[in-house]
Amino acid sequence: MEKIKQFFSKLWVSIKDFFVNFNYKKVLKIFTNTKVLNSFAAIFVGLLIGFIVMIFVAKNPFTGEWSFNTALDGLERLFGGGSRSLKNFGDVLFKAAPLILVGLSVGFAFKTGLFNIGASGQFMVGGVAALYAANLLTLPTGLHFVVAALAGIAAGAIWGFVPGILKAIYNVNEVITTIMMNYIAMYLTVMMVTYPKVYDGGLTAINTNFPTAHTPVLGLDKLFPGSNIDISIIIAILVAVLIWFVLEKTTLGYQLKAVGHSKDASKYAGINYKKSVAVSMMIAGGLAGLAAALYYLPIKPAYFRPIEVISPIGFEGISIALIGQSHPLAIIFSGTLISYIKEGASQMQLFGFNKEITNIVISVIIYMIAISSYLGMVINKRKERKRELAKEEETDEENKEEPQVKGGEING
Amino acid sequence: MASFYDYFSLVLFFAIPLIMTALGALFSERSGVVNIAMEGIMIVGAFVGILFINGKLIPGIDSAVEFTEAIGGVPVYLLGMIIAIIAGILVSYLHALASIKMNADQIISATAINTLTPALALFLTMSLALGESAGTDKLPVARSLYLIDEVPLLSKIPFFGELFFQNVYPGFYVGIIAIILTYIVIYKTKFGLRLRACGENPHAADAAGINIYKIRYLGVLISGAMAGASGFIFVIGFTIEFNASVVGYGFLAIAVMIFGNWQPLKIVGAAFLFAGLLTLSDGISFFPALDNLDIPEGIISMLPYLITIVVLVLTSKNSRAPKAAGQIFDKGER
Amino acid sequence: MDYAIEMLNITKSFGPLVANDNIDLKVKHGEIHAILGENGAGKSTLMSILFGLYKADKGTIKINGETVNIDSPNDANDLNIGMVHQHFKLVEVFTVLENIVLGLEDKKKGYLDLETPREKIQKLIDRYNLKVDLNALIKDISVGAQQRVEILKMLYRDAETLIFDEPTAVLTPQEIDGLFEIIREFAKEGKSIIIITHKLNEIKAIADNCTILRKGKHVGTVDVKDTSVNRLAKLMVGRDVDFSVEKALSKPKDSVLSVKNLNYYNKDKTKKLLNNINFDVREGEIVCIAGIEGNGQTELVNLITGLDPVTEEGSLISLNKEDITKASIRERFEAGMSHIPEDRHKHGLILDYNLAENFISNTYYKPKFQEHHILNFENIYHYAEELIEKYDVRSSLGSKSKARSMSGGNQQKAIIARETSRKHNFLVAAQPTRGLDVGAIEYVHKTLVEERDRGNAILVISLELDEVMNIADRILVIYEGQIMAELDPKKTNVEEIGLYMSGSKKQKVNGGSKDGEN
Amino acid sequence: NGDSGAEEKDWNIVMITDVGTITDKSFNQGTWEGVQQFAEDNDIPAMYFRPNDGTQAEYEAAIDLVVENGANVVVTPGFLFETAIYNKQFEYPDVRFILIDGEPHTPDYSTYETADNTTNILFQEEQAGFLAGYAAVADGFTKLGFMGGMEVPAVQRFGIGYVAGAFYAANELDFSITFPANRYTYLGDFDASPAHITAATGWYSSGTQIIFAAAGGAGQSVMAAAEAETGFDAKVIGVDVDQAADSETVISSAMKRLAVAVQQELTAIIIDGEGNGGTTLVKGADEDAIGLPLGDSFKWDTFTEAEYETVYALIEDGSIVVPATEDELETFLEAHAGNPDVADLVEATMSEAE
Ligand SMILES: Nc1ncnc2c1ncn2[C@@H]1O[C@H](COP(=O)(O)OP(=O)(O)OP(=O)(O)O)[C@@H](O)[C@H]1O
Ligand SMILES: Nc1ncnc2c1ncn2[C@@H]1O[C@H](COP(=O)(O)OP(=O)(O)OP(=O)(O)O)[C@@H](O)[C@H]1O
Ligand SMILES: [Mg+2]
Ligand SMILES: [Mg+2]
Repeated sequence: MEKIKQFFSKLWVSIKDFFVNFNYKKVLKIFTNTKVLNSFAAIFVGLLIGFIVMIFVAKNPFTGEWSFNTALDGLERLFGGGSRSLKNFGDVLFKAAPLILVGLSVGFAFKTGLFNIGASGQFMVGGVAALYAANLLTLPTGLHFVVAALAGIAAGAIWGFVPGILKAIYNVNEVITTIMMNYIAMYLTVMMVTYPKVYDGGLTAINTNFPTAHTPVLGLDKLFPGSNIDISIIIAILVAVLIWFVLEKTTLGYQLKAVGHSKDASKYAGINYKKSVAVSMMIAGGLAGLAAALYYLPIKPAYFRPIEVISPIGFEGISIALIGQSHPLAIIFSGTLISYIKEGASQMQLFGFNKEITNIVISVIIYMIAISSYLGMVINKRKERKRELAKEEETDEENKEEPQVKGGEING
Repeated sequence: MASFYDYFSLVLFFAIPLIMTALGALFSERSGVVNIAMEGIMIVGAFVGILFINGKLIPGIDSAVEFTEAIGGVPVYLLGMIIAIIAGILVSYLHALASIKMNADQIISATAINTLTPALALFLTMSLALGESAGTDKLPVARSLYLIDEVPLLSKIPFFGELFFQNVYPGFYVGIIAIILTYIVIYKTKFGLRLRACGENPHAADAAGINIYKIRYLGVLISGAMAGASGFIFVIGFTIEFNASVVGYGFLAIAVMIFGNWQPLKIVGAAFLFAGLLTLSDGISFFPALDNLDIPEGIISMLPYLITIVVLVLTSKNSRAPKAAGQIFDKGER
Repeated sequence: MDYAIEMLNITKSFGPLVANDNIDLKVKHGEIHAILGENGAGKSTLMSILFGLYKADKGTIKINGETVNIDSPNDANDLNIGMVHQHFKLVEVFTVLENIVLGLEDKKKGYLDLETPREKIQKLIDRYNLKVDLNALIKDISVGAQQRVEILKMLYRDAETLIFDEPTAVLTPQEIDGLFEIIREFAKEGKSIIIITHKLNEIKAIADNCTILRKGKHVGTVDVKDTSVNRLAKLMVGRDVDFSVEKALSKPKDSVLSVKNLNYYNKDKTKKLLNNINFDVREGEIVCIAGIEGNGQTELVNLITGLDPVTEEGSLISLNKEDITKASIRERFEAGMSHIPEDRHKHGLILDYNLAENFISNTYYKPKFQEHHILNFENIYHYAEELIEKYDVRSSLGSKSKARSMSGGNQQKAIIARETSRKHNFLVAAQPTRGLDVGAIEYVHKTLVEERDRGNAILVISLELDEVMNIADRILVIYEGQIMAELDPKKTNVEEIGLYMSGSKKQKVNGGSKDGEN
Repeated sequence: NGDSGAEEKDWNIVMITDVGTITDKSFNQGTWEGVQQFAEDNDIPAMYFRPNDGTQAEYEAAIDLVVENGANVVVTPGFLFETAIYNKQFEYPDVRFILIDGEPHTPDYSTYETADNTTNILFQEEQAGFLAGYAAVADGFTKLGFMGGMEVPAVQRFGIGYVAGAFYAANELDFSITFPANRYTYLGDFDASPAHITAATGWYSSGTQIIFAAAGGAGQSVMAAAEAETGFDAKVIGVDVDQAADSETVISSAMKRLAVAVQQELTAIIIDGEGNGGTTLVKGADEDAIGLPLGDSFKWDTFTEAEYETVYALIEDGSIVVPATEDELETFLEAHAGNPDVADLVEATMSEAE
């Protein structure tokens, strides 16, 4: 207990001085970091290509003939749709929270050398667990939410733990187990939806009427009037910081990353490989579970229905993690970015565009990020070439001055 | 008996696309490039192939029926598959370019493809009104046009005749051929030897004067070709309306490839086991004895996946991926 | 006069670093030409250029007087240039045959044809008696055999110029003699041989001429027969080197590590890899285990250090009187063990962690480096600077440079720094000088002796007999998992050890041969 | 400004889709066809809007967005909109809402209220299902099956009616039929998939002769299975619209004239300037809003249009009150179907909350 308090006091301190000696130079430094620059370039290209696609299909929704203005209207929404009003932006943040957490789930696994395609499954079981806790327990407001969220985390963690332990002990490839676990989660949750004690026949979904367990708003709606925002976004950000802290500053993070880098070397160093893998997957799963809790517990609920489809959110999580290059703090932004683009693209429908443009833009961004370092390298090479050429001329002259530089003697 | 036969033909029916895709992925991974873009590539293959057989890509022809009346069902189908293969190759080239030439993380570019293709397919279908009526997001598939009701003579063979040579799609035979070819290419040809070398130890291959990049490009493009074809075969097999989805078969196929421990024959076995289990649980009614136990559907549906995991636990101890799979090849590295 | 090979004004740099700076190399037909240089001097790079793996930034290459252009190993093959690489380039899961034909395959009716080559290769095997089983998988054969495969690869391609990069680092005296026989044979046939080695006596033994590189520069080319070993060393390092490690007589005290009845089988229990091993290592002595690669040394180390679990009943390993047979790796470290691993890339370092992070890889959990599970980076980097200073570990970015980017020599120094600065009284050093140059070797030996004089117990596994003779206080010779002999370096010689190593002689002292067969 | 006659107001219709695509062969598609038809006939601008997600928050955001963008008639198919409409109908009193298959209420069901600017449209799918079941049995099919899409109220009503109709006919004509509980299922989605083909094939090859597929797109998989069945000629009953064109195997379809109903209400609101705001329209046989297709699509073998008309009349004049819930079904079977012992079949029709 004492230990935990100590841990968090430390955590708090380092977070504090993260913000206290947070001077603009630091920020500038971050923004001049090539990785970050690459990402921004990629995002720009993505939106640009999105716009080009739009120009081709731009039709006046009513007259039906091609019109460049429509393309511009669409673009205006794609760029600005998410921030047209405080309400809009509040909603963007609201919807970003689960995305950020799923992104963290995948990104964290990446950082520790694991590929978690199972975030979807972890999300589904997490969601049902949270909703069960919300429906079946009677607790005071606030506490009830916390418990429900913890239930989500626990369920997700279990769902992540299974592939983890199977990889650790039986060397079962986590990619395939997590895929299988997604399907199992799907069927399991569908069964659990119709359990009479939680089922709402009118909705044909898990009952959404649990006043005490909803995500608290804490007056954030005053900041973003009319939006659905609640503390979920704050939770997501805090968790991201916590994950960053664990990875970069703690012995646990040191272990997990070491195992991720080299199974053998970490084994040699006496690090417990099996435990590390299981723990990583558990944490990853827990994050996805928390995402689900925040997705299903808000006052205006999402409906958990007996639908036999694997939640696509896990795959969004992969995109988000990759755009954030698996850096927990960057994932806060990539998650928000995705939410923002989705909002904008959704609004573009008003001008007759299909919101599938979202994923076109996102995929271009991802692809650009994939190749950005190469492109960067090519550009640098160009510069170097020039310098080289300059140098060579000099050196050639040197050679002329003293031909046949040789130490030692040559035998005939 | 009838039901037993039906069961088998379904297993075959679903195993073939799984196998083709898994073997495709095999080519890529054996060359050293992880390719989880199979789902996305299958979708492209299906999308473009179906556009073609619906006559959307050929001026003058504007319906599947017209097209088949012109040159016959099977030829159309095969042409469509060739188009699908070309499309698959083009998309997989994106992956090859990024992960081989540009040293990109292979997961990332594959994810980009998986994100892009379904969206693009839907987007084009709706924006360019490629479906039956404007605004719809589905392409019609006149599957019955391409069915071979029976192969002369062969169809007379008892049981097997019925199983293999009556109402089958041409794709079935393509699949069988693909299996045989894959095995031969991987194990019995110069290219196969070099392919495996690149996936195991590219530096050795490099020192032996092999062009790693070329081999890996080929590996990835072949995987694209096979995914494209199997996407086409699969979709025409199971629906009369294509909505830019192959219901996760691309990922299942990768699972099957790992399950089959990156070896062609084991993959075929794994695919049949998995397809067999899936068909059994979806079609529990094929086996009245089980059916009448009235086990909750959910449980039955889970079983194939649970069993697969169990089998993996029993078999994975010495499963090993190609050593260099997923690693960027850099001459300098040592 | 006509040279087979002429490399003129070769320059090659990797980013800022100039690996080869305007280097000349000339080799005649039938000549055996050695290249000598410290770690990172540029030897492998120069040869990689000749073999087409790297492209020189400047300079020309002539073969038999004609200027040629070597852009890839293919071109090298076409010019009949072959190379045995320092780190072998073989596909582990392929058969010997497949590895040899890879890249130069025959076809029959479009299919891969392995039979025609098989005959050709068998002829080569007989002719030069390069014994190796063509159907065996590479991962199942000894390093020596793997090297023979590399040689066969060259011969199969009818190489006229043969390059050997540190070929003897992994061989036994007998194998080395064998290799030199073959090399002389090649020379007689008029082939030109280029051989890289750090071992001066080998150069004396086999080379006609020797080109010396230092820090990427061409120091000189000398005629070997009238150049002394010490002169060679001086040319290479730029200062005098003394080879004999002078060390006081050891006065061992009580036993620190004791191994009793250690038996071990391979996975499927078909082969006995360790056969009833018994020995002790005492405070203040260096015990060397001499033997040919693949006779159980690796297994022995893995069992002692806990990388592999002890499986057989009755086997006992104890450290400082406490039984560690079943202890975890960390428990063994805690009990006072340090370990310089055989494979510095696989085990020794986390290549993507930086130097500082690597220095704490097995102590990060100590109060010094963490508090409430939170790492104390001030201490960590301060500690790193200390070690870098003390052990003179060189790298581009100091404590912040990634281990991957460091030279093997410096990687090794880093590991030694970590393992000897940790609290311990027992040190296992597996082939601590493999692939290092004489300067580095001198340094490592000095450190080991200091360790000993500090009263620590030290167990060294080495394939290098000179090394064994130099630093050991006691020698145990291992052959097929059995201790064949316990020898006193002052009362024995390389030849005798060689006989024990090859199993042709066996001592009737301890080493448990009595109840060996069970 | 509005009061000077509806015609002068320039109308703008937006449909917001339920989860599932616009071509779900179900709510979305039917509704949109109605809206589209009306829009063309009277050239009034109309579009549909797909929310990103099936949550109340998202639905409300979508309504805000389209209204802000000038929509003044908002059509929402599916009961999931009930809570969203409940809030928004008060927030936008000058916007007309048409809610299909639901009635506005608070999340806790404590208050139901339909404002004057909201029209609810419910269908008596059970009646269509009943006719289908009756026809199948009367036509001599003895082994029946039902595959619903997701278990949503409308689909439940189709299924319950189907069961009622089948046993009603069996009792009246005194045929013996088998309809075991494991031949009544909800597939869990509305999309075609291999799994559904397999399931249907399994049923057919184990003897089921006819399957009522109230499953939107998933029905395509059932038809695929029926087409592939070589042993006998397996039949499918389609849903919502006349699906005869989709496959030879479709012998009939349990239709509900969703498009028509939507058009009627739009006309009422926009052309007549009135509409049935504040009320819930229950569309059934009496308004000819449900039924089986006649003419070419009436492919029954022995069952005749005349017989069909008589049963239809009985439902229309209320002498047959078709059950719409599990409990009603139970009592109905006791009272009008000779009380067959199919307890677990009845059980299977509806998962219920406590
Ligand atoms: N792939 C590479 N990338 C970057 N630098 C390199 C690379 N290869 C060689 N170098 C640089 O060139 C120098 C010479 O390397 P090289 O391997 O030729 O040394 P060497 O003489 O072979 O050493 P050793 O005796 O240990 O084999 C190295 O010190 C290193 O700094
Ligand atoms: N991926 C790399 N990036 C940068 N430099 C490298 C890389 N790989 C090797 N080098 C450089 O190549 C040089 C030689 O590498 P190598 O591993 O051969 O070291 P070494 O001194 O030859 O020791 P040994 O060969 O015995 O391991 C090192 O100095 C190292 O700096
Ligand atoms: Mg070297
Ligand atoms: Mg080297």
